[in-house]
Amino acid sequence: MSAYLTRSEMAQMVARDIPAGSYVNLGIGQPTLVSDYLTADQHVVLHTENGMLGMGPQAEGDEVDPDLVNAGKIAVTELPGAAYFHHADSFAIMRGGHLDICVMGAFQVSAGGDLANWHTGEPGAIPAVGGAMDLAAGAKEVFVMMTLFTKDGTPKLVPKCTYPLTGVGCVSRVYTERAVFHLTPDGISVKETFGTSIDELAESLDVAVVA
Amino acid sequence: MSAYLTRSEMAQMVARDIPAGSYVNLGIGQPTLVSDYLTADQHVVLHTENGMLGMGPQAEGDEVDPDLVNAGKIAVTELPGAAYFHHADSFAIMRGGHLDICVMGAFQVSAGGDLANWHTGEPGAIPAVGGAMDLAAGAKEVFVMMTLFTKDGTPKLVPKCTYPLTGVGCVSRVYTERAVFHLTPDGISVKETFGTSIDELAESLDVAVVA
Amino acid sequence: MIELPTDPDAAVSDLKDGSTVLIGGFGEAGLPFALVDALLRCDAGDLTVVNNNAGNGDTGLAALLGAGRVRKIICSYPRQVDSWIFDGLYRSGKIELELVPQGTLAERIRAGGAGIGAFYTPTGAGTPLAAGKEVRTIEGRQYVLEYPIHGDVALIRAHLADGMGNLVYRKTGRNFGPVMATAATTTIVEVDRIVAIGSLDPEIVVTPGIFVDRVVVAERRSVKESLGASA
Amino acid sequence: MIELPTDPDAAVSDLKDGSTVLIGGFGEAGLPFALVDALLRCDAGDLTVVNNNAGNGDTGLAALLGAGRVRKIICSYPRQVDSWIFDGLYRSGKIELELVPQGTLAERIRAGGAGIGAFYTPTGAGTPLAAGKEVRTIEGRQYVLEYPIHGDVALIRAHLADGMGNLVYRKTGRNFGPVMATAATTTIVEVDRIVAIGSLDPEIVVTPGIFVDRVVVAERRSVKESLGASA
Repeated sequence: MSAYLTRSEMAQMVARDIPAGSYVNLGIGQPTLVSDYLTADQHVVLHTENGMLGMGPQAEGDEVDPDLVNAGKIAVTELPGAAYFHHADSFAIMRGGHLDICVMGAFQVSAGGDLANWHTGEPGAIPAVGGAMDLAAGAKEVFVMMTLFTKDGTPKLVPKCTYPLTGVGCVSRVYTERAVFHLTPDGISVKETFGTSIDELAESLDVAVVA
Repeated sequence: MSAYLTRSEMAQMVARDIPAGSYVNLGIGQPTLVSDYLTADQHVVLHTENGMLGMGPQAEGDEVDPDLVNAGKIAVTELPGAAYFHHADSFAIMRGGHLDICVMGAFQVSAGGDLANWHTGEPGAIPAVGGAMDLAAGAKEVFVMMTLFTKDGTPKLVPKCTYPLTGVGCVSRVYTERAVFHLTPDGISVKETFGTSIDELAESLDVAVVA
Repeated sequence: MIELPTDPDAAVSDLKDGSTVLIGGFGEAGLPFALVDALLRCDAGDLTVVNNNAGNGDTGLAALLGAGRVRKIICSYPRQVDSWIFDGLYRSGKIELELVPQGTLAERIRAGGAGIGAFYTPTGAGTPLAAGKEVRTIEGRQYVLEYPIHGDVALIRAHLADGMGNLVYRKTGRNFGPVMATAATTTIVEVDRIVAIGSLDPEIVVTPGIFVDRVVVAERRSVKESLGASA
Repeated sequence: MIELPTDPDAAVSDLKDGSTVLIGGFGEAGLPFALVDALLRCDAGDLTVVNNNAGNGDTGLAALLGAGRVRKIICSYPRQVDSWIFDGLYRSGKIELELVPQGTLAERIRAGGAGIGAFYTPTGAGTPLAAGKEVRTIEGRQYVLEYPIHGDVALIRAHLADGMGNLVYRKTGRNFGPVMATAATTTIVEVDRIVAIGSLDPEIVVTPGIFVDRVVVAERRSVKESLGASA
């Protein structure tokens, strides 16, 4: 491809890579877009941390019910075959390793799969963690969607996270606008590039990447 | 009274002493008899360890449903306002201190309220504990119903249990055919006697008792 | 046996200074609006509040914080677009924050209700939220030791209650309600409606009445209406 | 997505020697008769079985023990009037018994499903069942450290399943089913009936389909019929 991916295209890539029949949790913000690209054939069941499996699309008009929201507190709908449960049961699903995949944003991901996405660590910043650490610790696979660089050009795929960690060694894939990275015990493998090359990536990152 | 209590009369005493509105678990065997003497005015709600509050009387004839049994695996009925739940939730009710009273049988009770009722400790005996230790650890009050002496005349209310313990310092009252004992930090107090006297009791037991 | 106070104010009238108050809800869903408003009108202070968030806008929990009635908040996600009251108090050191991963928060409350003395969770291991906590390696994985949360009072919202206090909830309004109900000395519930004993199928009861002490009927209100009414 | 094997034998056909098998039921209520009978017909041995009891009479779980297929049983109450097969094996040292208080058994299975590494329970503290276990005093009370139980397979019985694997149970037949479903690599469920997706109210689902791998329909049988059929 000749251009970097848009956010929607990144979401599309993630959606494409989710195996049929998976149980998936989409983090708040950008990962929510992934649901727009899941097909009916995929039979993906969405989990929301606030107590539901079988979450449907965002609610419109009369569908809006203040008792039916997602983790971002946005009104959503329920699909046939949904189930509600309380918070301890919902996080037992997460912590117990029952979700196949979760998709989250990140400030930084390390070569070893460490995730930093809850706190900038800046003085005066108000910390808030929500369910991020539970997802990091619990999902079978953690996919990250993020831009590869900060606005000032600093890489976010790093040898070691400098931001406070969310989870240790938990990330298996990183979807960015320029490439999809698989994090393996043998190193970081670049699966696809968009508007760039592996050589360019290797040069701009402080971590080793291979094809 | 002029005679020792029968089992039914003991059950009647226990039933009489359960405060109105209590949530109660009746152990298998003799304690089950207590339910026959609870009055509608008492509004006592019975818990059964295998996942129910609002248990009704034993099922008769067509009422028998193999999916509706008590802890002794005897077919029972459900009362209006009942609720079913799974085993972990049922024992959370017990362990979490939500039951006001449980009533159990015993091999021995010590002056300090230790309970021994699950294992004779004899070689070759097959140990089985069920929910007894959970009740002992969890109920706000543990009432014991037992004969005061073994068949060979050995006291069962003892300075220290010689049988393996079920729980430590958990028993608050002991209902026997000859007397009702309250176990307090200040010692054992005899509340009522049946066909005997406090002096006779004091003489036949190895623990100090007061009026 | 449950009590049926005449209104939310009567339901919370005996709340004491220094109490720990568990408040249900995830954002607006399951939030016991009427009970939180009544809490604001009673005079108990020096409270520790347990809720997933730290208040929104200027009403409800946020107003309680703003009135200086809360010494400490235990929550997973205080920072929101409209959490300006908490933000100000936190930045000026006027409120203590115990930040807990959301699943650990739910599990600590469950442990409080279930008589569990402490538990090891993998959540947060290797992160700053495990700082100062006991860590143990079990089967090759790191776990953090966490302790139960008990409330003096739980304030929750359910959909229906029967006369025994059995509760059912509505959709994701269920969230923290069922675990909070188990973990407080006194559990106070606001519901859409109270129904007759025997009219809830025993198979579908989510919170058995044993966990419930008081039930009041309070009409559902949206956050917007709440804002309007208080403005 | 769930599998719908044609019969109980197909459902358990890939069970391996040395597996840990969680079997639901409290006595007859909630016992997955058909799956246990199928287990008896398959040839996996050296099993560890987790069930509240240790078999009754000469059929089902008792027959499995009698066939020498079970190395170890983890249960709370093996001794019953008709548990002669277990009794004989135990007395002759041919089966290992791990006796666990019933609530600790349920909680260890829940911990297995919920990703809890270990927990402290007051149950059993100061008794022989705490022997050799780590004990800790928390807030002045003694607690015993207990570890989770995981199954390779769970065999449970529910009332209805929908096409997503969502389950509802019947009365006290619910018992260990919901926690066992969460704690096994493969959860196999026998039900009275499979219903269409969308026909179970999402509010009343007890076990969400995420925990369920295979569902087979098996008619309810009473223990007496079971005895008759096998005699």
